[in-house]
Amino acid sequence: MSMSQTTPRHIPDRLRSPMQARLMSWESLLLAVAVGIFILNTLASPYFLDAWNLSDATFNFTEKAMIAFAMALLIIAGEIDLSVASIIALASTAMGVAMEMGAGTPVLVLVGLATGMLCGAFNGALVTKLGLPSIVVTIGTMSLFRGLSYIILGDGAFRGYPADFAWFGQGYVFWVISVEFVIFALLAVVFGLLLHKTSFGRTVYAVGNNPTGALFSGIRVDRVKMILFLLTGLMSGLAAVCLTSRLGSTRPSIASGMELEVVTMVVLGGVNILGGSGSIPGVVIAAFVMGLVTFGLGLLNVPGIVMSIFIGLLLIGVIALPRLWSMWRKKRV
Amino acid sequence: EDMRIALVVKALGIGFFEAAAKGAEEAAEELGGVEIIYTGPVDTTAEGQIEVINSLIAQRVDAIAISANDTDALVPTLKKAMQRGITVISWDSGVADDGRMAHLNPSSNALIGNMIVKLAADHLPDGGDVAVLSATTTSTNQNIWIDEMTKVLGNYPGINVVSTVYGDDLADKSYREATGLMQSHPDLDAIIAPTSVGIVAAAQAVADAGNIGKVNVTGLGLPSEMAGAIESGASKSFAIWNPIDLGYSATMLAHQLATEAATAEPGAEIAIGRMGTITLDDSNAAAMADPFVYDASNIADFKDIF
Amino acid sequence: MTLLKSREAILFGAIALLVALVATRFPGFVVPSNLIAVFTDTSPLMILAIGQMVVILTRCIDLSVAANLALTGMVCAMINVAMPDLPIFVLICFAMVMGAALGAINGLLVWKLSIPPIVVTLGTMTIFRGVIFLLTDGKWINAHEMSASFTAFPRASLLGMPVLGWIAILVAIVMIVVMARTTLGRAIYAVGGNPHAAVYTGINVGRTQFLAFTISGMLAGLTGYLWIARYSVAYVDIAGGFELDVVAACVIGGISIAGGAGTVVGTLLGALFLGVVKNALPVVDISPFWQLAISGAAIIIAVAFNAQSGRSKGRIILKSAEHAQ
Amino acid sequence: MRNLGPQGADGSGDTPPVLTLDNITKVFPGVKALDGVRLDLYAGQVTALIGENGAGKSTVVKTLTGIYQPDGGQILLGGTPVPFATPQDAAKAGVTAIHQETVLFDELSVAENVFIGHAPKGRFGLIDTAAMYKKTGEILSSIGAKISPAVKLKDLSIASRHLVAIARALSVEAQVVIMDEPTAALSQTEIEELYELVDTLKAQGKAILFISHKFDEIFRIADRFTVFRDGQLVGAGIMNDVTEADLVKMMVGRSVDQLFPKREAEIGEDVLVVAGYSHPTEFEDINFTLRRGEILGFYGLVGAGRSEFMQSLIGITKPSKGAVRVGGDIRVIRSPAEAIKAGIVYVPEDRGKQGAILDMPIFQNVTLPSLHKTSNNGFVRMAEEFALAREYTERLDLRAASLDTNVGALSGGNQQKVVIAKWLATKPRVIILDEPTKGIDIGSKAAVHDFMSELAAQGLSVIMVSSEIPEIMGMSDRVIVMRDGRMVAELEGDALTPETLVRQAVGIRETGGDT
Ligand SMILES: Nc1ncnc2c1ncn2[C@@H]1O[C@H](COP(=O)(O)OP(=O)(O)OP(=O)(O)O)[C@@H](O)[C@H]1O
Ligand SMILES: Nc1ncnc2c1ncn2[C@@H]1O[C@H](COP(=O)(O)OP(=O)(O)OP(=O)(O)O)[C@@H](O)[C@H]1O
Ligand SMILES: [Mg+2]
Ligand SMILES: [Mg+2]
Repeated sequence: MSMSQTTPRHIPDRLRSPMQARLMSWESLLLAVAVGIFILNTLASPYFLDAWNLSDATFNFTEKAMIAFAMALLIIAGEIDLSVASIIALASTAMGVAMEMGAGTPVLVLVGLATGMLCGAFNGALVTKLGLPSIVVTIGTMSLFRGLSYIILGDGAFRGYPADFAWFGQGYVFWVISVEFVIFALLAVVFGLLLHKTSFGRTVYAVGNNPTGALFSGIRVDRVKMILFLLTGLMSGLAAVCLTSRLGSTRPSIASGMELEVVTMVVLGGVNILGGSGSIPGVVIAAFVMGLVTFGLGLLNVPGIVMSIFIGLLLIGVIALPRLWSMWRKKRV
Repeated sequence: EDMRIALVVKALGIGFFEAAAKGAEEAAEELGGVEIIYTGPVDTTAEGQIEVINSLIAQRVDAIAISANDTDALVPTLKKAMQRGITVISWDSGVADDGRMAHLNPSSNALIGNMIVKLAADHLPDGGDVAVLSATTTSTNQNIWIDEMTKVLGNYPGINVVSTVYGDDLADKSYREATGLMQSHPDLDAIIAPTSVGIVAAAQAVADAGNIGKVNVTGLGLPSEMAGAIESGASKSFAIWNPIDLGYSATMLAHQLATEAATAEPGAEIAIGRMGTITLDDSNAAAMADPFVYDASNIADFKDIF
Repeated sequence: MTLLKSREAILFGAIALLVALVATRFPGFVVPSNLIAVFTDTSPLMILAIGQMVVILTRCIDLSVAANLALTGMVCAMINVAMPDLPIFVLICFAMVMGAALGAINGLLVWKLSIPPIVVTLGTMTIFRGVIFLLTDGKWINAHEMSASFTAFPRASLLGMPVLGWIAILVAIVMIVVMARTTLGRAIYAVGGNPHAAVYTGINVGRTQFLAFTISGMLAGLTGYLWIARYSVAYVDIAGGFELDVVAACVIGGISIAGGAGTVVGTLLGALFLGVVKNALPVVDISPFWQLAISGAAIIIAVAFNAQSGRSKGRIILKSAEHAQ
Repeated sequence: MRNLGPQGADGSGDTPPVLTLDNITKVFPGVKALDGVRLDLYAGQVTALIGENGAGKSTVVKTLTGIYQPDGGQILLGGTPVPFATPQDAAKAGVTAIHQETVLFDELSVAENVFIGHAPKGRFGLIDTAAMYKKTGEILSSIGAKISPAVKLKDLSIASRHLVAIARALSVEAQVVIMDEPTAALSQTEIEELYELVDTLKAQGKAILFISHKFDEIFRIADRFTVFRDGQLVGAGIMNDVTEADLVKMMVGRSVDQLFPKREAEIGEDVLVVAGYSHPTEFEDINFTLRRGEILGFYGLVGAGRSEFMQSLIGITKPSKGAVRVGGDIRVIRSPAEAIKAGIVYVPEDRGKQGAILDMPIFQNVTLPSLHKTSNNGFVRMAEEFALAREYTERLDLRAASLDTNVGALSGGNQQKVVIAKWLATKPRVIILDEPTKGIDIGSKAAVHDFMSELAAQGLSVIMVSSEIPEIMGMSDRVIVMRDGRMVAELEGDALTPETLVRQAVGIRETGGDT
């Protein structure tokens, strides 16, 4: 009866090759959407296929995407941070304060990043140490961080950032390739490697899929979450540097409403809002899709709110269509 | 090919700007060969305007005439537009000097500042307490007007500004702030709201609090939106320049500069069609005309126009 | 049970303390007429928060309430402009039906396609607002275009309080009864508390969530009319961002975001707390720039407090531990 | 073996059954939980459903209550086929059940739990709360439970929860009452009250299906029996016609010692010493020593606190008092990561929630606690992962299509193998197995047992938590019995008998205890 006497069977590593799996994925669906939008844009406006114009269009998504990468990891791990736009406001304000005290560009950047990290640490501590749900915590800190910015700045503004500070948001590295775009591309690679190739990335998935299971498997779940909150804060700080540099000034209302666009980008990128699955390539494509949609419609002078209808429909449609399709097929069988 | 002039407003859907767009169309017709692109973000944010400007640059429009949501944040983008050969002017709400070639004030700021306090003082011969309900804390023109108003307060003895609050150009917040003003200052005699959203909300709050006749709401508003308040007596009078004229003038100015019929430099005298001529000051800014006062006697003539 | 009661008592105490503090700086705040005004001003938030509570209890979230409010309100205003003589009562019924229909769209997507609620309502939030723009081309509808009866209804005074306030009280009473005394109310708690067990007891989880969204939508629609009529103006951006205030009111009121726990009274107190903060700041001499930070801090403190008092110490296995309860 | 056949109605064929399951089949991915079974229930009689873990008993209950839809066969009520599409259909037809898992609502009061779904209605169709509380009080006192109807469920112990579940089943006007292991967590007096209640229900003419693993209980109250093995019907008949030995034979279908291939292992030095472990609400004063090569059994009723204690041993919860010594060093273990470092690993009882990450592939599950071994500078090396996963899963004879398959797609037994493989891959000193064979098929069970002995023989120390007496008796060198969060006995050698185990677990004194 005892089974271990029989010779063990061989279990193959994989049934489908990784290539095959990729072809069937969300990313390819989204890529098709992106290509479709690209073609439509080209047909709709003679101004679309222009290197400088396309370069300008990237500003529609680069800052949001920087945060979206970190947010993707956070959401995969089963948490969320709605305070990112407010972190930008506070980090930008902190940079303004530093600028008034005579800080040069390197110090300004450090201040921006450090403020972002601090905000992330605050969110992370509330979530991991007090065990509070992150959606609620960050709705609170969303008001708190921006509120602090209002307290500091009131109805004033910081302007007069040093000339070389403008490089981050207005500089070009090579021809039409902007500094922001290069930062975006580098981060895409770094986050892609982090999530998909490292053991940390693996634990992120485990935590999101089953936090209890991950804890029982010896993963320091709280530490993983804390790191992700810090990372999201850091990326918001970086976005603050870029945005402040691009605007050349700071007001407390800076980046308002951006959190929802970041979350939309992440979800559109195929990240499961309930945690456990998603990929960085997906988010990268989603960033392009959103950038292309808004820019393409902008060229036709379509009002922003009508664009957001498209984004909203895309968000629901891209998730709903495959489900409707499989329901319809099941009914036919 | 037509010359394309983009009229960028603070946000779409605001009556004041809709009227300005009408004026712009009027100018285009008069000029001939001019196409107006009327556009703007949905909410009054600088980021929204930047995206709009970027797509205008991409379309290589000939001129951009903007009423800005933020003096400073738009400067880099507008500079980029000028580098790409686009004529940029601001109107109504300005941007910092290096972000535009010229700026068209609806009226002189000093005049407006004086006007809003005068409107209140005219009905307070013995002086009294007034409060200011502004738009957002960052609205450029409101802040300037309030500054100008403060400068001339000395000319109105007995008028006492007790508080300045911000309704963020949101109806509910403005309403709440106005209500708060009446509570915290029981002796309040007038609310000055130099913003078209705020003045309507304040009038509503005064009416709801049963303070008609006791608290006078005044400031800057549109006849179409304020008709009810004048009728009920919540507002005795208010002022505004003609937004149609403003849109018309901005378009004319942009056209003059874009066709290089005029150059933007201090002291330049530029013809703006039926509105006559304006003169640019040291910062390349000019004023269009004096604000016009509306009250029960004339409101009916204007409420269907803008 | 006792714990929950005391939680609400503590929140009530916090509000009382807040009012008292404000009174020390501005005595006029505590005169009855002003307290009534504050209550009335908070009414829209209370009505929406009750709807949101129902949704959160079933482990969902509705981010589209403010957009629903704006869309329904705008359509009401347009109807009023087109048909000034339509009785207000009919208009109110229409607003509730339309709001419920919009809520039902959310509910259907959650129920039939199992799309996560946050994604669904994030999407419909932008879509609803966009539709307003398409309907109106971004134009405003102003006070003088609305009929007198349209704008007068919510502010008409009844026994010293505007109708708006009475409607909030009515909604609260109805919902207290619904939650405590109807099968649907029990099902809503059950679905959020333990969806697995709810299936065992014959409750259709998806359908219950659908109904929750419909209720939330209906209340948002009702608030839509009230809001537009009260402020006498309708435009795309009305009540922009208000959904977060609504969620915050629920959270402060002790509604567990994980579903299944919370009461109508708690929600009302949560909304009232925010309402008092909002109304007090303009009258006491605190810079308006502090308001955002204060409400943020209030949310965090309230959540931390609720979590601390609600935390169980683990399973009760030792006999001594059960009796110690 | 004597097979009484499906009709099994010898002697009482005169009264037709109230409810019949006819040729019911239910398939889950990878398992045929029910394979053409038949079950008859008669008015005024108690039918015992017997079978090993995983035989399909609970599946029958869920089919009967409309939670599962059968893949084949039909349910006959009074001779006519009835489709139970939803739990409400079943309730309307008069079928009520006490489920094995307590399916109740923490945030609701006892009365609301009892009456959820069928609360008494008063005026305007509103729930009549007063009547609801009153009726709940009556039902609770009829089963001798001293629980207030107003208290929230989350403040009750597991035993009290079971009583609430029983009250819930009784609150429905039913002609068929199903009880799935209702006594598993009850004290002796509560069990006696339940027996009386069953007698009353019988007298009222209700048909009762009673599921239990305790033979004394079955012989005490059942009139008929039905035996399942591996999802198939192997026998049915009247209690008076059979002996305990007959039933066991039917149930197991083979002699028991094959299932428990305990090998002799050399018991060595102390590996783990636990002293004075306590927790405010869960357990108190646990002391024992575990030696090299030993299998230490932990026995107790469900809810005795064994799992909670084990979890605090690996740092999931924090004990309020106590210390551990592992391999000579006194250690404070604050997290599972530290436990793994100390060489203590835990195979949890709740496989889906705590054991495996169901939506991740097998190989990633296996390497999760040993990621540092298969990665380089933080980057994982897939080839090494597959190698490590293959080594351990093949040793356990895992059946899976590929190592890339998600664990959720495997059968229960194979999932358990993945979880065990995962922990063996960390090369532990002490392995704690919590209900290691719960819900897995008989073949895998033997494999797990065999493997356990082999581990012990190789010098690993094993702690095995189990609620099955044969497993405890067959596998352990020594047994600790827990009751209500306390360690009540440590049994070894001749003192280790099934009777002592049960007595200690339910709390009857040696002499004159069993009333
Ligand atoms: N939802 C499910 N999905 C997959 N397999 C299942 C499911 N429910 C039960 N099974 C499998 O069906 C078989 C029968 O399970 P069931 O719960 O009916 O056993 P049981 O006789 O009640 O056992 P126990 O005595 O342990 O309660 C088991 O192999 C089990 O793993
Ligand atoms: N005090 C309790 N409160 C709530 N649920 C409980 C409690 N005790 C046990 N349960 C539930 O009862 C079921 C069985 O309990 P479980 O086997 O985990 O108990 P245990 O304390 O680990 O006891 P043991 O392992 O000794 O059987 C599980 O579904 C568990 O969630
Ligand atoms: Mg079972
Ligand atoms: Mg256990």
